[in-house]
Amino acid sequence: MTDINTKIELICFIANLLKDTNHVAVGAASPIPGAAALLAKEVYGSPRHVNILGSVKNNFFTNGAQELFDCAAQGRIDAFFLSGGQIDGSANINLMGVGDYPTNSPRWSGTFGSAYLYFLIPKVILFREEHSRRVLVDKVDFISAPGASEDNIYRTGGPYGLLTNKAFFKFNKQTRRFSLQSIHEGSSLEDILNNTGFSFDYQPNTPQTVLSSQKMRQTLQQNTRPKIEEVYPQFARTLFANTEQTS
Amino acid sequence: MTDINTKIELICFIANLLKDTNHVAVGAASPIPGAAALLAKEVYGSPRHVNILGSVKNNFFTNGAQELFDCAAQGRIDAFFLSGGQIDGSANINLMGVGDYPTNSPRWSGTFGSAYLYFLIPKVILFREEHSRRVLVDKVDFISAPGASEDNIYRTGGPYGLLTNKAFFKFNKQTRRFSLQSIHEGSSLEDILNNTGFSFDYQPNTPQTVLSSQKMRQTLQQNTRPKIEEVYPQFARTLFANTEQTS
Amino acid sequence: MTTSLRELVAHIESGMSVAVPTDYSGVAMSAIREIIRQDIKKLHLIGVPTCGLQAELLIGAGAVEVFESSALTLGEYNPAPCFSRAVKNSTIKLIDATCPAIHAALQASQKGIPFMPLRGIIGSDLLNHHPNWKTIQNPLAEQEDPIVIIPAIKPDFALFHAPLVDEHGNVWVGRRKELVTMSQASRGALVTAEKLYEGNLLEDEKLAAGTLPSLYVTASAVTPNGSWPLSFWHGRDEDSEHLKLYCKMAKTEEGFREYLDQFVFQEVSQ
Amino acid sequence: MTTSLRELVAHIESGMSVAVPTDYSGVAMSAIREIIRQDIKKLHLIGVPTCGLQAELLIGAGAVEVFESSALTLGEYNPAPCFSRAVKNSTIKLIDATCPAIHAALQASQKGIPFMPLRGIIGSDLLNHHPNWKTIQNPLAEQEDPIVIIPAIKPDFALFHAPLVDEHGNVWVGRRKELVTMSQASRGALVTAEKLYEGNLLEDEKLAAGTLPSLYVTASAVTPNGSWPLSFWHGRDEDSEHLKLYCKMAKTEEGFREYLDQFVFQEVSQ
Repeated sequence: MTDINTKIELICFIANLLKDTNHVAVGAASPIPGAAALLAKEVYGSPRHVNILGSVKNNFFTNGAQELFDCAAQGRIDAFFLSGGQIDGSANINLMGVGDYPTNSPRWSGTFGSAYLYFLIPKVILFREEHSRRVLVDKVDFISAPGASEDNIYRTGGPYGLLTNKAFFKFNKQTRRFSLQSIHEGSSLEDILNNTGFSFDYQPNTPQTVLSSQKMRQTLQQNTRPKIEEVYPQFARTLFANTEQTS
Repeated sequence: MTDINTKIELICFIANLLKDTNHVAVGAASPIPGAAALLAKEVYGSPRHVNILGSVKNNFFTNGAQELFDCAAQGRIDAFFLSGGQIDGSANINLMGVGDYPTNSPRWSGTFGSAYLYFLIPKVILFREEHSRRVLVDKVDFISAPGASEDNIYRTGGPYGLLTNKAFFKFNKQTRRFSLQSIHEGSSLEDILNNTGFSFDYQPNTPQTVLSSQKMRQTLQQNTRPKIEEVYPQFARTLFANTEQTS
Repeated sequence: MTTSLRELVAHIESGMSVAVPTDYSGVAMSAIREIIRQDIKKLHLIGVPTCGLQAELLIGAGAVEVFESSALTLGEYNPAPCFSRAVKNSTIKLIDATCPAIHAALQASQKGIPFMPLRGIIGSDLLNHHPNWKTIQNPLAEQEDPIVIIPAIKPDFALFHAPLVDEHGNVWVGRRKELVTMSQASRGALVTAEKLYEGNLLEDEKLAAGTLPSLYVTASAVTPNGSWPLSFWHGRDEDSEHLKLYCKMAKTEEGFREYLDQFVFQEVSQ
Repeated sequence: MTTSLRELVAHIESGMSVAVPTDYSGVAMSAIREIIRQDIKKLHLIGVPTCGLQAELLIGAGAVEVFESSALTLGEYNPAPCFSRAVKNSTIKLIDATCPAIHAALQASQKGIPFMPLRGIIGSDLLNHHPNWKTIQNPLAEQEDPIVIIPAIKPDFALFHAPLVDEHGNVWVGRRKELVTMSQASRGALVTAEKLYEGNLLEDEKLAAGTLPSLYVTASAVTPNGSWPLSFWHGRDEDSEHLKLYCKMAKTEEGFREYLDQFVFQEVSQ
């Protein structure tokens, strides 16, 4: 699969994860999740509300930067996306850096809102294209936000699953482990096992990820495209560079 | 003195109390303090900021009804006015009603913001025109807001003094008592003692309240009048009904 | 997307808690009368931070079980006759607060936190009677430093009158940010609006700065003159003659019944 | 009432704490370069809730003693070279937070309360390293319910770039309410603005809804293109070529010095 086709498949896959939501918020530099939310709205009519943070036009918050966090705490955001420089098998994420805090090297940007939103948004989808032992580690060097919490901790949200360019895992809150759901075209169970630094549950006969329908790709091309172009002009240019290839 | 002249003297008197302030906030139904704040701004250039609550035009708050309270807590309001259905000798005020709570009869409106603002605004001027044993009581039936607090209580504000249509008292934080400062024209020490339900400190030779200067009354008539008319049209009509009388 | 006043009010069920703003913020008086016509009862009414004629009418009509606010005032038309009777006869439960505590309780709900600390209050008799407030030691202070904590209030609905609503359900509230707080603190907002705005309020950055997004709005109805007989900050003056008439009629229980007949029950539901 | 950029920045003294907004809110880059020219040092810089090039430049110039924020990101131009060096060599003190905690700390200051409770955070390693946060038992809960309390942050100044200022010192910030929070939480606000608004921003109710009143504004300077080379939400796009150049030059300490010489010290103070 071409890189572009992989991105289109990821967009369609995520869109299908969002069809039971009312309000999806998307971080500023997240074109694939953003495109997916816009596509789901187009195809399913839900989410009804898509909020692209950092954007002026596609962000309906009016109460300042704090509104995202208030809104999440009110239970009014159903899905969100987080990533990590490191993600471990307990769904802990590390956005801080490698090595011992505070002298990490490399030091990444920092924790952003993850230490809060991960607790309060019901369907947090961990999304990281790179699927390697460098990223998917046994234990993160710094827990920016924990994947699970003790029963006495107020927590209404958490990880739903982990999507990479090789596979999709669901997270099991009880066992606190990922379980492999499907393997994308071009990868294999062996490839996944070789490139994942944490242990996870899987069936030997894990199915291949179902490819997107032609109808969905068409909708993306024809209906969602202008909206994506509005929010992510550069990304749209790459994505729709060769429209023949994708339909 | 006519009723109108008394009101004008009260306005000028209060204006003189405000000349060391930067920001004066005034409650909605308080035409005399409001006029005084506008006059002080006119005559002394301070307060620089006058905020008439409940007004659209003369209220510069833009962050909703909560901004008054935030602003007070930030230490950005220097003077405010409170009143009371009952006020006692310890400067406790009662805005709740007569008799035992909750079945007061009469029941007054309620405590409003007094239980908070009284603690946080440095110069709170108690203002009540009626000077009688009905209002100025030995002990209020309900403490809406206390006049003084123990040392371990966070308190950056409190009562500065009490102004009625008979006299002006200052409040002494140490002794927690009022002391009579001056007696308005038309009243006397005997009259004050007869009509005050709480005990207070006084000198046998308490001076008469100094009448306003003609210059101040002129400024009120000529410069402040249009601003007062804007905020308190009905009050202005009464106050400036017979302009000859007042100058 | 906008609905009728009747359908708007039908979202409110007996026993619910409803937050309403003070007179200068925009009071949905038409909706208040519709509540009485729909015979909705046992309301927990929260006046943010104080309340006026709307509480007086609802209390008089027997629709209020709990009244939580910092004051009930008719301004220059005080005292409020039905409120006075209800207090004297203990026919409503009172939760008396102070303005910033009402705001703090709603802001706590808006932020999804269990409580908000607040200065002041200590030494006020309010603290002895309030069922929910609690004094704690400031956990950050080394010296003794008592502070009151105000538990969150999460109303079922916020109900108010605004200048503009658009067909997407966005509502322009301008500087009246307490309406945003009330709405975000509640499960949803019910809004009557003076006018329908053609277009999308969020697409004009000037208007967007004073707009409550539709995400928080359960229903809205275009209701011109919806604050009558009260004034509206973005338009009309109060109907002083009517307010005087009200005070006269409501002096007695019978007179108040007559007022309801004439001005509430005979009004046609929209 | 407006002043020069030079005088505006002169309010800031070495050792002060300064709150600055994140890139999409309006960053006063001109003022940041002026801070470097005025050789102001030992700043406690608070990124609300995250920070970008402005922190990177100040850190590189050695102006920052403490950096308190939830992230330092140059977006697609990451990693930030000076920040990376400073972290590796421990030449700045870090107070790493999470976005809503920065907001909560400022809102606590805005409300004059010692702290604000906040959900989440427990189990994050942030909590083990933050010097001020504290976990307490929720005083209202009967069961075990730990909650983090965030102490107020009261900066000396808030510093940002806004679309409009008027001659009275009122500033239009539109939907960017975090700028209002930052300003009210601080001792005062220092504001550069794209344009002077003729008239009074508070006299137009539409504009008033997005206006920070002059009461909170210590000084303001009209500084067109004041966010350069960053984009500005109410106007310009970023100067991508310049940002690429920055990243290239700042890769080495020497290159960064050259960048400062060329683009900061040779710029004429207004």
